[in-house]
Parts: sequence; structure tokens; C-alpha cells
Amino acid sequence: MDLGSALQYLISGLTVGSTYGLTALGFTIIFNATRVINFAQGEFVMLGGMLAVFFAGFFNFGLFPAIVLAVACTTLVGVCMERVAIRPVQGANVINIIIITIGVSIFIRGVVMIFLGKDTFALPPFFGTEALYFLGATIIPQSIWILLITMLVLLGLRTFFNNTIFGKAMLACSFEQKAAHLVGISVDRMVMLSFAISAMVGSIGGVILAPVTLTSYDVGIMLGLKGFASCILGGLGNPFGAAAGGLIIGVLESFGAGYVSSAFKDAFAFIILLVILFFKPSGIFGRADIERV
Amino acid sequence: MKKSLLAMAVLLAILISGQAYAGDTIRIGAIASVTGPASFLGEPERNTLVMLQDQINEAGGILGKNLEIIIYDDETEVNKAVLAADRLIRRDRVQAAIGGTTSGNTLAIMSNFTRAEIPLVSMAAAERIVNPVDPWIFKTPQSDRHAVTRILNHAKDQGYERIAIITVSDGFGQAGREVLRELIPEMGLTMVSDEIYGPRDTDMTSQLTRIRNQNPDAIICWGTNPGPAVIARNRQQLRLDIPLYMSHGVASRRFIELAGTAAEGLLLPLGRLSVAEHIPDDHPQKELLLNYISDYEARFNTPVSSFGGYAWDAMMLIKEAIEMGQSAEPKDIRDNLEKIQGFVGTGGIFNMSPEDHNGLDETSFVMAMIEDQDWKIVSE
Amino acid sequence: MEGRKGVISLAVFILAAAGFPWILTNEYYISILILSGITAIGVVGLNLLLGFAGQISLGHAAFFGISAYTSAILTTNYGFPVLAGVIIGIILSALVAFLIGIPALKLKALSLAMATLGFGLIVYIFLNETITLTGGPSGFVGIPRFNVLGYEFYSDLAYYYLVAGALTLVIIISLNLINSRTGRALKAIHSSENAARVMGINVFRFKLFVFVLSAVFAAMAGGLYAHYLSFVAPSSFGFHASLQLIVMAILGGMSSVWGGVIGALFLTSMPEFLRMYEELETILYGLILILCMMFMPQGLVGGLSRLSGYIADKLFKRRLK
Amino acid sequence: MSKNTALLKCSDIYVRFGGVMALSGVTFFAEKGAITALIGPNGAGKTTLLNVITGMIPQSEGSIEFKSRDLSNVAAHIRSQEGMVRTFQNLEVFSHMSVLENVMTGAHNRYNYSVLDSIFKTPRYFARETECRDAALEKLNFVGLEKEWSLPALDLPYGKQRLLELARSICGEPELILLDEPAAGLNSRETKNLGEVISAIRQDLGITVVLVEHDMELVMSISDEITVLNFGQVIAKGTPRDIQNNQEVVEAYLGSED
Repeated sequence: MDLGSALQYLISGLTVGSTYGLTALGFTIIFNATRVINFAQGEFVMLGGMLAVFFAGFFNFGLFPAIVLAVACTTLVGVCMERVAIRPVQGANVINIIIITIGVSIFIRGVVMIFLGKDTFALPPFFGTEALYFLGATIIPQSIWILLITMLVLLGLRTFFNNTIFGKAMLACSFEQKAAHLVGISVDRMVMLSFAISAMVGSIGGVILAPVTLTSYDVGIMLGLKGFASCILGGLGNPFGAAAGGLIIGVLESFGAGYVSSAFKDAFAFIILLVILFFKPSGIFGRADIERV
Repeated sequence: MKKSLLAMAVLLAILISGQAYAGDTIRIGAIASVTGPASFLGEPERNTLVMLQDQINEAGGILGKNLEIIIYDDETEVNKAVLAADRLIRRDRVQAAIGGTTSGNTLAIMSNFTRAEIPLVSMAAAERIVNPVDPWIFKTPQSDRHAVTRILNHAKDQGYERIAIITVSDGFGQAGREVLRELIPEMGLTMVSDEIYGPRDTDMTSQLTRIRNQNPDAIICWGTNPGPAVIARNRQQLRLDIPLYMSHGVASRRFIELAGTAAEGLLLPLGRLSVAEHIPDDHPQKELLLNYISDYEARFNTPVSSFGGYAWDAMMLIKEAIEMGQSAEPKDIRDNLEKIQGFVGTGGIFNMSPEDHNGLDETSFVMAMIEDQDWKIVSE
Repeated sequence: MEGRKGVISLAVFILAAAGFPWILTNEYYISILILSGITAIGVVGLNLLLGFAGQISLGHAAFFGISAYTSAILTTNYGFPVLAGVIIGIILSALVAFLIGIPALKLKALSLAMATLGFGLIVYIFLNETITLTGGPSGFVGIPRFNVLGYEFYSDLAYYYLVAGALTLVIIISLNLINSRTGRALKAIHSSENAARVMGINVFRFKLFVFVLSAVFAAMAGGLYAHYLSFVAPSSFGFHASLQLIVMAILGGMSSVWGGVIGALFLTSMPEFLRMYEELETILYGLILILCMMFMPQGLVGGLSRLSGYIADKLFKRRLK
Repeated sequence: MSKNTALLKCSDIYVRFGGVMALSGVTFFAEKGAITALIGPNGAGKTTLLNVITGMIPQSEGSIEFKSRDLSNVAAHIRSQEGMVRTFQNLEVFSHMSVLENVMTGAHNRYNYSVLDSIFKTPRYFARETECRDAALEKLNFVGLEKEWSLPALDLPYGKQRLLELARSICGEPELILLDEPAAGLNSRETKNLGEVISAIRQDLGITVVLVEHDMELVMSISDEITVLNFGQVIAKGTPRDIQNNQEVVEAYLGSED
């Protein structure tokens, strides 16, 4: 086992894992506010990437304005989704709401397919294309960007939840909706905010990935799956667990492809996920919640 | 009340009578994957067929009859392809059919057409479709065997011996992998690494790192967009200077756009459609290709891809067969399809026979290299 | 009351199923009915698990796949009689369900969803990658048609009646189970596992039982599927297929055996009606899911029964006047 | 009050949640045929004790004996099969069933038949189902819900859902029934009626009752014996009269005055 290869596997695992982690973060934020798994989360990631390509390419906006606009639009889509499809069915069966989110994801995918086409697109990298070389492994600048921005998003969320009144209100909602309502927090607004934030986080993920992994109207499905897996692995409801879960799955896949078999790399990651789940159902970083009888 | 009853009765009568054979039209069915994962193949195919229907009818149809092409989208799903096949055979009662887009869907619907004794011309590459030969089944794309032969001949000429392959885990990649595994040893080369990646994977550095550790002379990648573009980018990122061959599955401008600078120097077998402007003027395909390209791009406002050409060839072969036999009976179409010789299509020059229902060989490909973001023919 | 309503619905269903082929204007629709029927068998089973016992499975298509491939391989490569192949396929699926169910069913809601999803993906990857055995991504061809004791179900009409018969059997078994202590135990587990335990219900055993049973139904469907199409490919048994099954169960109506049947019929045949819209189909499909869940949370069966109740009400009132 | 006649004996029960000691060394007996009340301020550990007794959560230490059999490490459903049933503080009515089905579920093990019997609808199925149905109707009659038998359970008003839970728990004809705050959320008329039903359960059906309750009036009027918990420990035991006069109990409820 040579160091260079191992390091290379680690780097590529962390890069891909950040994708999963960012998607998982979005899942967690909405789950905490609503107890619903939003299957349209992957579509937010897709929208971020596709819209950035669209604004940059068709309108010649320059990369950064295009990115900002893409993130803003996706956030708006998140808010609309909450207003139009989630709020009217408040209090409905969780499974029904999940099906609605599946419907929304199919809908978004369909719209993007018709208006932006079925092709795959690439976004230009932010800065620099020349790969850096160290210890027998290489890393492209965009990978560093991805890791960095993932960390920043995590840090930003942490500050938001711990230090702002909105963040605290959202946390309160996640613990006990009725009580939050009683102390004057508008649960509706918090739910909407959670959709906005997770759409934003998702689209940021989509934007920073598009230069490396390319993007097309249907990338959301796979990202959604892996993101959901990361959430569960990290412990559902715990944002930092979710991000860590994403990194772990990414690294597992990459080492699986490197040392076991590239054909079975996904299976390898999922087998480990199942084993962990069977032995620690609450996930790696989740606390076993004590059920009240 | 009575009126509405009457209306319903009439409606029912229309429904029951169905669309019977209309004597003055020739009905050709088509099943394409216009949406879903294979839509990048299916969409140009569908467009081409729509365009051909208009062109042929404007030119007076076939045998003076109007041509109607009934196209169904199977969404790249096997079940839907089978249902669409059923619908073409039983409801639309087509005289011949084109499809499916992917090898898997073609394999799934073949038996329906054989049973119904209606000729089917597939737009999918897999050799299994025409080998062993089924009397009712034909196909237009070059076989993977031809592409692999072209690549391996080129590699041998360069003196490469140790070959690594990386293939996608879908029908296309699997078919390529089978031929590669068969032909590499047969041609006296050694396969040192056999890697797989998933159709939606976004990072293949692990596989490439493994390949690098085996020290091959050349890498052959078999897949369709976007995977190969990611592999080309990962190769650049890893600073791997081992020559990389791509399959004909990425023969579109889109691939060069996606791979960007990473595409420079890549080698691949191409149908002449992709390099039409570079082929000699006296080549029999030249004029036809240029016409097809300009017609297509004028009408759909998107760049042409070689996949649309598969549909062009399929439709025009059927037309040729009908005109040869002066009959649009399914049985006659089949018999004449088998007899077509020297037919110039977009994919090459077709020479059909009862033993060969594809009619192409490896000369239907040229070897090309990507240079300055464009194709360059390296061996004709 | 429950019982009589069940018997009437069943009678209506059998009559309709028997009569369908005679009123169809085109043979082609029979193949849609066959595929709907096969899917319905699986969905009814999934509904027992999801709608009645409240346990989710996001990997149910795997059981379809295991049985379809087992039977395909045994009959095509090893010359097993088709019936034997199908039965072995069902047994293998049941066994796998049993083994995976033991650790998985101890998990709660979303963890269970993840575990079954992971399981489904692993089976899918296995089918995709063990090429020498399964034929890999491009599929497995040349599977013989279903036959029993020398009778081959060659015509689609015969196959239709075979599928309709199997579906009827599955419906009867499900209805009978639901109206028994087993059904009550499952519904109790759905509402409150603790309360069910207190009633002396062995929660884990019932969950495992219904999980295996639903896998058996899915496996039945898988066998019928493989020997109808005579071709199977892994893509029919992936995550998308599992999701489709869930959506059918919920859209049809979870708290009713009939929901599964209606959901399967509706979603299998709907694309046929949407065909004319081509590319809009995806969008419409998404919209239909959203709107149905927003305005008919009880699913199509719930919506239909409300509608029929409303109409009956109107008629009845009018007669009173 | 000799230990030998006790139907249920909990000895030295300890329960720890993480670092918190929910119960420390609780010993609790329920005499056969008696109504034993378990009272104490909020957070005293009453529900935790019920959870341990019925097997919802494991105890860290201690033993549980029922009908002289050690059930300390036995699964909840087996304890129920042995004849021990409970109700829940937050109603746990089976929401996907009718009132009648809820009660029939209570007799899950009493009218037993196999899965095959139900699939093939054997004569055994019909016989057992009829018996079960009759028993359930009888129990509904007993608590006064006979008119509502066909309604969906969730359509019942809150107070009647409490009665439904009672009917459900006695349908399996248990020997011991543990009630977790059955009067919570009831008005005084409903509470009075509930007291009568509980008394009748003991009197007419001969079922031993353990009652966790905050409504002192109810507790004092129907209990034979009372155990008082505070901070996870037993602080008093005795007849209603003893307890009413116990200084420590009064302090526990009102807080000592220093």
C-alpha cells in the first residue's frame, strides 16, 4: 500500500464526500424543522449547478454574478416549494408529504429538462486549473475550494443556529413545535426559512461541484440518495453528523474502488452503512433517543 | 339524452374499428429513448426521423405512398419499450420498425417483432442483436467489434503492449468490455487492468490511480457522456501521460466541450459523420453527410451527433428495401433488407447478407485524435 | 359489514377482471393489463407492510429482482421446469427477506427506510456486476414463457388470466389476513408498538412475518414478470422501481388492499395516456403526484369512496324529497 | 399484609438514564384483588416504574416477580401473555381501527388461531372470531361504550377514548391491570364514572389494579393501599388514611416550609 495512492484515494473521497455532505446538510435542516425527508433536496443541488451554467453561458454574466444569481433563484424555488406544496398540507401524514417532495423533485427535473435540455454541462473552475502535486498525490484547486466552502457553510450554519435569534428559534422548533408556537415563534415562518436555507446550501453545493463533476438535469437523483445515506449514517437531525457522514461515505467509496473493486464500490459503501446501522441504529454521531412512553 | 347516447355509440364504434390499414400510407414504427438516461441518443434519433418523414413525403413519399413514422418514447425503460413494441405491432400495425435506442431495450423487444414477423432495424450497437442472426432483426450502428479492432490496430502500430481498460457499468460499457477482453489477448496484447465505473459517477481518480499502479502503455475507456469526460479530466488532474483511447460512444462535440483541455490528444474511432468536413471530397459518403448535417442543424438548431445518423440509416435502409421490392409488406421488406448492397449511409457503406444483418465493417470508422478542440483524422 | 363489503368488492373485481379482455378495443391493451396486474401483486404485498403494519421498504424491487433472476437463470441455463424455477425464486426471496428483516426491522422509520434502500441498491449492484451469472447491465435474454404441466401460456389472453388469477389469490389472502387477529396485530403495530406489546403481540415476529409475506408476493410478481417478457435487466429492479412501488401503494390508498391494485393500474397505464404530451410527461407525472397527495391524502381509493359516498348521499336525499 | 399473597413484587429496582437516577431501590407490592395506588409529584418516577414492570424499558438492577414467577428479563409481550396489562398516560388508542377492533385486539392471545386459519377462513377462524367479538362487545358494554362500537376509534371524544383503553385492556382477561393516570384530562363527572368502572373491574371481574394517578379524590376513594414515590424512592406506604396524615408526603407535595 503506497502512500501516494492512499492519499489520492483520500483526496478524491473527501471531494466527492463534500458533495454528499452538503446535500445531507440540506436534508437535516428541513428534517429538523418538519420531520420530513425532502426528496427534492438533490434537485436543489442540480438547480444550483444547472442555473449557474445557464446564467454564465447564455447571458454571459461572468462566473460570479451567475453563481450568485443561481443560488438566489434556487433559494426562491425552495421558498416557493414550501409555500405551494408543503404549507397547504401541514399536519398531514409524514409519508404523504414525502411523496409530495418526490413529486416536486420529478417536476423540477422535468422543467429543467425541457428548458435547459438533457445535455451534460461543465462550469469553468473558479480559480486555476493546474493540479498541485504533493507526496505522490495530486489535487486540483477546485477540490480545495470545495472542501473550503463546505467548511465555511458548516461554520456559517453553526453561527446562525447558535448566535442569531432566527437560528435559535429554528432550533426551538426542531425540539418542540407546540412549545415554540406558545412562546411566540411563527412555526410557519421557520419552516419556510428551513426550506430557503437548505435550498441555498444545496445550490451552493451544486455550484462548487459543477466544475469538477459536471452537471445535467438528472444528477439530483444520485446525490439525493447519497445525501440521505449520509444523514442516516451521521445521525439524523445532527448537521455536523450529516456533513461527517457524507465525507465518510465519500472516502469509503473511494477506498473501496481503490483497494477492493471498482465494480462493487457502491455496494461496498452501502454494506458498511448497513452494518453500522444494525449495530448503532442512531448513526455514528447520533444519540440514542430515549423514547417517552 | 338520446343525442349523447348516440354520440357515445359513434365514439365506441370508432374506437372499436380502430385505425385499420390505410392503404395509401406506409406505416413505420419507431421506439426511441427520447427521455431518461439515454436521451442524448434518443433525441437526435427522434429528430432525424421527424425530419426524414417530412423530407420523404415532400419528395413524393415511398412508392407514391405517404410515409407515416409513429414514434414512441420508451424513457430508457425496458417495460415501456416492450409496451411500445406491442403497441406498434398490434395497434398501429406497422409494416416495419426502427429501435430501440439502447442495446438492452432492443434485446427486450426483439422477440416480439420476430414473433409478429415484422422487420426491426435497431439503432443500438451491441453485437448480440445480430449475432446470432435473427431473420427479422437488423441494426445500423457499427458493432463494438469494429471500433475495438480499429483501436487495437492503432495501439499495436504504436508498439503498445500493456493495455488497461476502464468501462462503464451499463449495457454499452458491458458490450465493449466483453469485446475488449476477447480481442486484446487475441491480438497478442496483454490486459493489465480492468476497471469499472458507474454511469452516474462523478470521480474516477481511484480507478485511474489503480491503473497507474499497473503501468500500462495505453488506456482504453468505454462509455458515453458524461463519464469519459470526467475520466479525461481526472487523467489530466493526475498528470497521467499514458495515452487514452475513447470509444465511439463519445463521438460528439459535446464531449470536447465537457472535457475541455483534458480532451487534447485523446484518440478515438469515429464514424465519418463526426468528421464530415475533414474527409476527402471524393469519398462516397461526403455529400450525403454534409447534406444531412446542414438539414439537421438548420431545422433543430443544435449540433448534429452520430446517433441521429443511426436513425437516418435505419429509415433509409427500410425505404431502399421497399423500393427494391416495390412492396411494403413486412415479409418483402425483410427479404430485400437482406439483399441491400453498397448502400451509402451516414455510418458507412452497407453490404447486407443473410449472415450479416449489420452490413458494416471496421472501415466504417476512421481513427481520430482531438487537437485544438477539434477532430483530426490520424488514419483513414 | 366489513366482511360483506369485502365480498362484494371482490366479486366486482373478479367479474371486471374476467370481463376486461372482452370489452377492450385492442389486443394491445392486454399487455398493459398484464404488466399492471403483475405490478399490482407486488404493490398489494408492499401495502400490507407499508399501509397496514406501517413499516417502510425502499428496496422492495430487489425481491422482484431476486426471484425474477433466480427463475430466469434456473430455467434458461439449467433447464428447470418453469414452475420449479418460480417456486425456488420465491423461496429464495423469502429467505433473503427473512435474513435481512431480522436486523432491519429493529430499526425505526427513516433508518429502516435507509436500510432497505441500501439493501435494494446492493442487490441491484450485484445483478449488474455478476455478469457471468446475470448477463449484467444489458440483461438476460431467452427466458421461456410460463408453463405448467405442459400447458404453455403462449397467448397474451392466457397469460392475462394467469396473472389475474394470481392477483385474485393475493387479494383474497390479504383481505382474509387483514380481517383477522393478524391484521389487527399489524394495525396495532402501526399505531403504537408499545401498546401492541402490552396487548401481548409479539411485535417483532409480526413485523418479520409481514415483511417476508410481502417479499413473497413481490417474488411471485417477479417470476410472472420474467416469464412474460422473456427478458430481464437490472434496471427494472433498481431504486427507481422500488420508489415506483411505494408511490403506487400510497397513491392508490394505503389503508386498503384495493389501494394497491388501483395504484398499480393507474400508474402503469397513466403514461399511455400521457404519451401525447411527450416531453411534458415528466412534469405532468410530478404534478399528478403532488396534487393527488394534496387533495386526496387517502389515495385514489379514499377519494373514490368519498366521491361515491357523496353521490349516494345526493341520490338518497333526492329520493327522500 | 404478608408478602406471600402479593400478585406482583418489585424488589430493589434501580433505573439509570445516562447519569440520572430515575429509580433507586424501589420495592413495590400489589396484593391480589386489591387496588394499589402509586402516587407522587411529577418526575417522581411513577411512569418509569410502570415501564419497568411492563417491560417497556429494562431496569438497571432489581427483580420483578409476577404470580411468583420471575419476569425480570422477559419481553413485554410475554409479560402481557402472563396476564399483566397496562394503559398509557398519553392515550395509545389504535388509530387505524374501529372501536370494536381495538377491543378485540386486547384479546389477541386469548382467542388464538393460526395465520393459516385466517388465510383459509377455517371453521376455527369463524368460531374464535365470534367468541372474540362477543367478548369485546361485552367489555364495551361493561365500560358503557356499546353504542359506539362501529365508530373509528379516533372519532370518540377524549374521555371515551380513555374508557376504550380500559375496555381494551380487560378484554384479554388479565389478572393485573396497571393504569397510568387514567383520569388525566377528564372532567369531574367523567372522573367519577371512571372511578366506578375501575372499582367494578376489581369487584366484578376480580382483576388486581395498580393505579398511578394525580387526582387525589379518585385515589383516596377507591384505593386499598397507597405507595408514595419521590425522587425515585418510596417515601411512604399505607392505607389512604395513613397517607393523608403522613407529614413527609405532605411536604413532598407542597414543599417543606423552611
